[in-house]
Amino acid sequence: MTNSPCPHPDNKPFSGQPEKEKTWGGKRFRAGPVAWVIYFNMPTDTKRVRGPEVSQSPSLFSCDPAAVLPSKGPRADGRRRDQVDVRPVFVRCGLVSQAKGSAYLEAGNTKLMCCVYGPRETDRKDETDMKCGRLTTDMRFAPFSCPERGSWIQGSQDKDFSLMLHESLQPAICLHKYPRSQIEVSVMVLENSGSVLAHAVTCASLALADAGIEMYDLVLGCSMRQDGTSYVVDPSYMEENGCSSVSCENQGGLTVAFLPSLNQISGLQSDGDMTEETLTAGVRTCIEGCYKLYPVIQRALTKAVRKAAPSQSES
Amino acid sequence: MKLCVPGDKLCSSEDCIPGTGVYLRHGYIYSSLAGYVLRKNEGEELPVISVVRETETQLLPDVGAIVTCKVTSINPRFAKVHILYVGSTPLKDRFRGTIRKEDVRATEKDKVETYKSFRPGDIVLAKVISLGDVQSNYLLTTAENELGVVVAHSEAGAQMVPISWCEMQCPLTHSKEFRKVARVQPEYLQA
Amino acid sequence: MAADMRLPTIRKTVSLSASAFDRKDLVVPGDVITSDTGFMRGHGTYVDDDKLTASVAGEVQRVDKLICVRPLKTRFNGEVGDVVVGRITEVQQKRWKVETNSRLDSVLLLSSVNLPGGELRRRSAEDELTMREYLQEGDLISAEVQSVFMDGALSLHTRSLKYGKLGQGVLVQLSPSLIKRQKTHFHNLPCGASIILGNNGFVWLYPTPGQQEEEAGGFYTSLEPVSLSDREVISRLRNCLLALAAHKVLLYDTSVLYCYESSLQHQVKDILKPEVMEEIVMLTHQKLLEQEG
Amino acid sequence: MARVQVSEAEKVYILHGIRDDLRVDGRGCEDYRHMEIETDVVSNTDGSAKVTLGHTAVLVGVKAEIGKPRPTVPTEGYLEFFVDCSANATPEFEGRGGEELGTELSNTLYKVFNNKRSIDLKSLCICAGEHCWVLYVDVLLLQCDGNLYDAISVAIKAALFNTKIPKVHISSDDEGGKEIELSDDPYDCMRLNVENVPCIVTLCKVGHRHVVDATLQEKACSVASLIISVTHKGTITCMRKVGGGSLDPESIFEMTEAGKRVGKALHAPLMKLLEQEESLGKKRQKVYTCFPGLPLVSPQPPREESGAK
Amino acid sequence: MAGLELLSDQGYRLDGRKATELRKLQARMGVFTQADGSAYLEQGNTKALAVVYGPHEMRGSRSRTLHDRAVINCQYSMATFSTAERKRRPHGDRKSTEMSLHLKQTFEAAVMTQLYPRSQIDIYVKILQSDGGNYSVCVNAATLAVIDAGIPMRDYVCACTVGFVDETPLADLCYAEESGGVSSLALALLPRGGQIALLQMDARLHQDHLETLIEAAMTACKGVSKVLDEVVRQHLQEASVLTGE
Repeated sequence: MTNSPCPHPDNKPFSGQPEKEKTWGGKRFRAGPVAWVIYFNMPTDTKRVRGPEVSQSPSLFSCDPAAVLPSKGPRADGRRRDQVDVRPVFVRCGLVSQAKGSAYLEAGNTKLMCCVYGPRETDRKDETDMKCGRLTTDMRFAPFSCPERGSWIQGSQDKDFSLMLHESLQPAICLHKYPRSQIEVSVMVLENSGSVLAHAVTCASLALADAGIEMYDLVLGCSMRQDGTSYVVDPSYMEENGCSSVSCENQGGLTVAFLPSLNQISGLQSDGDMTEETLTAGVRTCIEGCYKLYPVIQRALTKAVRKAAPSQSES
Repeated sequence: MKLCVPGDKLCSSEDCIPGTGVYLRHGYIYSSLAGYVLRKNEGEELPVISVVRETETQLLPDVGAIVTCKVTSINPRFAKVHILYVGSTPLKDRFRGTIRKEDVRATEKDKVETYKSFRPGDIVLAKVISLGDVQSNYLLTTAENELGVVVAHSEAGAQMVPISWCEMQCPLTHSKEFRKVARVQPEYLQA
Repeated sequence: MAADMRLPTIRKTVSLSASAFDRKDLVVPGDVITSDTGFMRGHGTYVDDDKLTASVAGEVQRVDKLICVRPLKTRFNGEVGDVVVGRITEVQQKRWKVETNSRLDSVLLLSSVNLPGGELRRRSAEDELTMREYLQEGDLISAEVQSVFMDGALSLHTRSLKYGKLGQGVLVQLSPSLIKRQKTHFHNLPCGASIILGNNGFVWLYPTPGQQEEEAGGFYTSLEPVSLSDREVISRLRNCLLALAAHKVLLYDTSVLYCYESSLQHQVKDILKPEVMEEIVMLTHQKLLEQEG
Repeated sequence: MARVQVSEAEKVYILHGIRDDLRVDGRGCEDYRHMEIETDVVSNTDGSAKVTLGHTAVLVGVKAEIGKPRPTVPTEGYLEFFVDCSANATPEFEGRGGEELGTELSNTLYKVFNNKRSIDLKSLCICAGEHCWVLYVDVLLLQCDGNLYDAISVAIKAALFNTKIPKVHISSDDEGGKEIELSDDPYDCMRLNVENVPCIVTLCKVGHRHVVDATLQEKACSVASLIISVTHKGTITCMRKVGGGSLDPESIFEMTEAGKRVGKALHAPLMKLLEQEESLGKKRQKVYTCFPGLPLVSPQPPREESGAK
Repeated sequence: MAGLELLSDQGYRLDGRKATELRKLQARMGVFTQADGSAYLEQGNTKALAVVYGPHEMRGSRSRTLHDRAVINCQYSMATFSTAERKRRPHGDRKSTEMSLHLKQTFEAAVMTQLYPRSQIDIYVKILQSDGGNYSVCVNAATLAVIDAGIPMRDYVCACTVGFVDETPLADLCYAEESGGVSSLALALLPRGGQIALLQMDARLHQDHLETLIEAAMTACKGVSKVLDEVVRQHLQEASVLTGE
């Protein structure tokens, strides 16, 4: 056998090596401080104090894994199922004075903020485009944003979100008006309580408008989660990650980024396992959700404009 | 005044001429900015419609624009500058430009010496002639009477006074230095 | 919808005459070609201990006293007068950089093109700044090698009505050694399309222009839709070229035409299937032999 | 992605061709290029496959290793995806150049397999909460000529079909500790049920129509594409818009329908081919990773005792 | 591993080879169409793929341009599934960076770079399956790819690893032998002139044995060169059947 893993002969508990997948042993649960001991023997990264590589949130041990969510009746936060019932949204522009434009968005417990910098000269010569500006997006989760602590370093999940954000925003920006320059958008998720990507898109488009970047349209985001025959719009963290009680037929999540005035979809992502009909209906539901958001965003933006120039007189 | 956000349909293209901050799509004019809608009659048949913001929208140096810049380095072939203002609008971010030797003045181009035209630290009025290519920066020219050095300091550190189109004098030491001096137009004086 | 899935099978290139094997003129790097000092050293050879030695794998070619080794596949080694098809990669001051499959990017100087408004017009400073309006990144051109620089880079020119910016059509990139040198590399094929066989291995297929409407300088390209029948011919030619190249058949107007004729019994999209490719090339080769003999 | 430059006139030519349902290489809008599939090509892996689609070539290796199940799902194993965009495919990928595309591709693969039906993850469990099989699916790009997603998904399905996981035996000693023994017999192995593994269809919107299996040139003309992963039953496990443009909702619905139809039709010939190859067993002459179906040159006379095999 | 007998009393090795016997070597040139040159080579169970791009205009920073010759740029990488234990990264670790450098040095000695001033030649080698002698297999594969690209070379570069066990040099080590604690030596040779392009040894060996070992390595390399020669000639004949007029 090429890769026959064999029991390690001397399976000492703390042999100076972090436990790897291929070591074997009885069931153990290490408390934090004990595990720390190991790491003093290792060639350490002197730049930062590192916690143990394997630690888990106590919540995993306290409750049953994968709590089963009901698929009937009202949702945990009192919203209705099978309705385009989005959480009330609070938005405000111009939070960060250093940035060209910024926005803060709160939907239920999901809180995130976005800053826009530029247009400025591109950093890298080889990426300069003579005809078109460049958009860079960066989306990060604060380590405390999720129930489980995350890392400050951008993981592949964050990169995926950044990419989705990029693809959702790019069609809306008049990039041809900004040749040789780049526009930077960065989103920080402060608290993740579901539908983060959708709200990040909305928040970022607001920040771009606040920065005075020319856009064809605003971009609004909305998510939904299908669970068997019923669905929930703008799902919360529990609804997104929880396990369903019903069979796994027709289950999955969908996020849509939508340009309301131009009637164009600029971002679309789904996972799970759904039929074409469900998916099509889901896209329509999300579009409806975006329209519900539209007046709120418009109002916030006009408010910001008015605030910046309260009495614009005829010039 | 009416407020609008990006994507708002403002009017049909038959009613107005699109100005700034708007775009044309399928025969209608839409807003591309969040701001106030402004209709202006400029003697044309149709009014010009544009969307303006309180703060000047982000300007980028464009071909034909007059820019104010600061010289950062010089070599025999060109001078490198930082663009500080476009027109009278300050830029938030730094943009780099190049004034090639042949673009310093309009006549006797082959006799130009960059060292006798600019020095690092000079404030120069110039015009954008091209966005340049991938390797180079914005290309600028000073080949007009109104363009060239407006502020320069002598070796003694004093701000010099122009005495001809190609010379400036230090008020302290009375020594003369060569520059491509601009004949400053009153409208740019405040810049 | 059609998806053709299969297991890979072991296939040999088409070979007709077994005598072609055991050819003596094929050498590999390090082979001594001759120890006679009377010969001159050409491309693909070097002198080691007074012995003329091959540095590439290929066939030996002797022209009088000059010995060269021509490799089967290589980058384009341009010579003055070669016809090339190339793609603009960069617009610089006073010149365009052109990708021609050479070892260095080729150069097209602003002074080597015919600008609209007559041949003898002086190049002004404005022309320099508006170069991108004539040719921009990504544009295809046909040109001729004007000179070769010291370092081997090519300088091109388009100062003839037949050269210039290319319009609608299809580019096929092949190995330069498959292109046969001919008097002309521009052909209006009787099957209804035209072809430029660039010496650099870039082949341009385009609909035969209706009447000779020479626009000023050739910077104007028609964006009118090409008819479906022309399209089919071009696509068929494209696939034929790829089939011939896969079996290393020398490309010139006759071989392309014979291949086109041989392919007519198959649908255009089927030509690239390995077995069809083999069959077509075999037929082409037979036709070529008949014509020779 | 390996980029190609296309001039405006070429774009117009391609665009009109697609409008007329005749693409540059003679295909219709929903035709795939010729595809060649071969499994069991790398003996260091537990399952492998190589797929060529036009000039796009990918190699997938699956390695099964024993790991700890995720705390949230203690009774299931899991899959890990890694896409190596090697410099072999294009010099652009040299150094870290291919990383961005690699992450994008692997993230999409995670999404595609993020459901309970594609692979029976419960069968990968060895001992609930403690040990499970982790399947490392490593994708290696050998050559890029457009439509990476589709080629990769077919290769993954083929490689998973080919995967043989050794059977394990769990025994517990007196102190309650557990020992895991692996079967030595190479034929005593577990196979995966790949019936529900989806195939990805990438639909490229070019002009007003969409094409499947776009070449790099066609991709350069398109504003946006839709990636749809479809199971043999026609359910969709992942859908994603990629590219810089936006799409009309109606055209998304149209493309979903087309993607489902095309994707569904991919499975039957693929499974047939895989089973056919399997039935040939050792008789089949291996072409190995040797590319456009050409034989290896092995000039040596076979020695009596050569090779480590 | 200590108990493993690398050379039996009868003079056979772990995989049944004689001491000087090479592993079965098979190869194929021109496996890819998009690259300028490519080759696939199997030496026993070690399989490598080499791709050559160029010579072409310098990419990236132009400061590396050499005005009198071409720059050779090599990247060595291993497929993540190539080894028995899965690798986390295909390249970028110290070992592969070192290997890339060795390949570069080897080919700078053989390729006639002075013919291509200001250009760049990329040689990318990927190990698809690893069973010892990775360096030599890479060199052999890359040689074929360079020839396929039509880039002039003084001669083939052939490489082989040899080990020294029980006073006997073993040619072309496999993984089990390499990891079995043998002092091994890797040698890249231009066989016709007998010039050494690269010689590397990082194990302890008595000075008196060095010459024997190098001698054995050179013999092994010449053996490899014979096989490569046949591969190239056969490829030439196959491919030039129809181009010949």
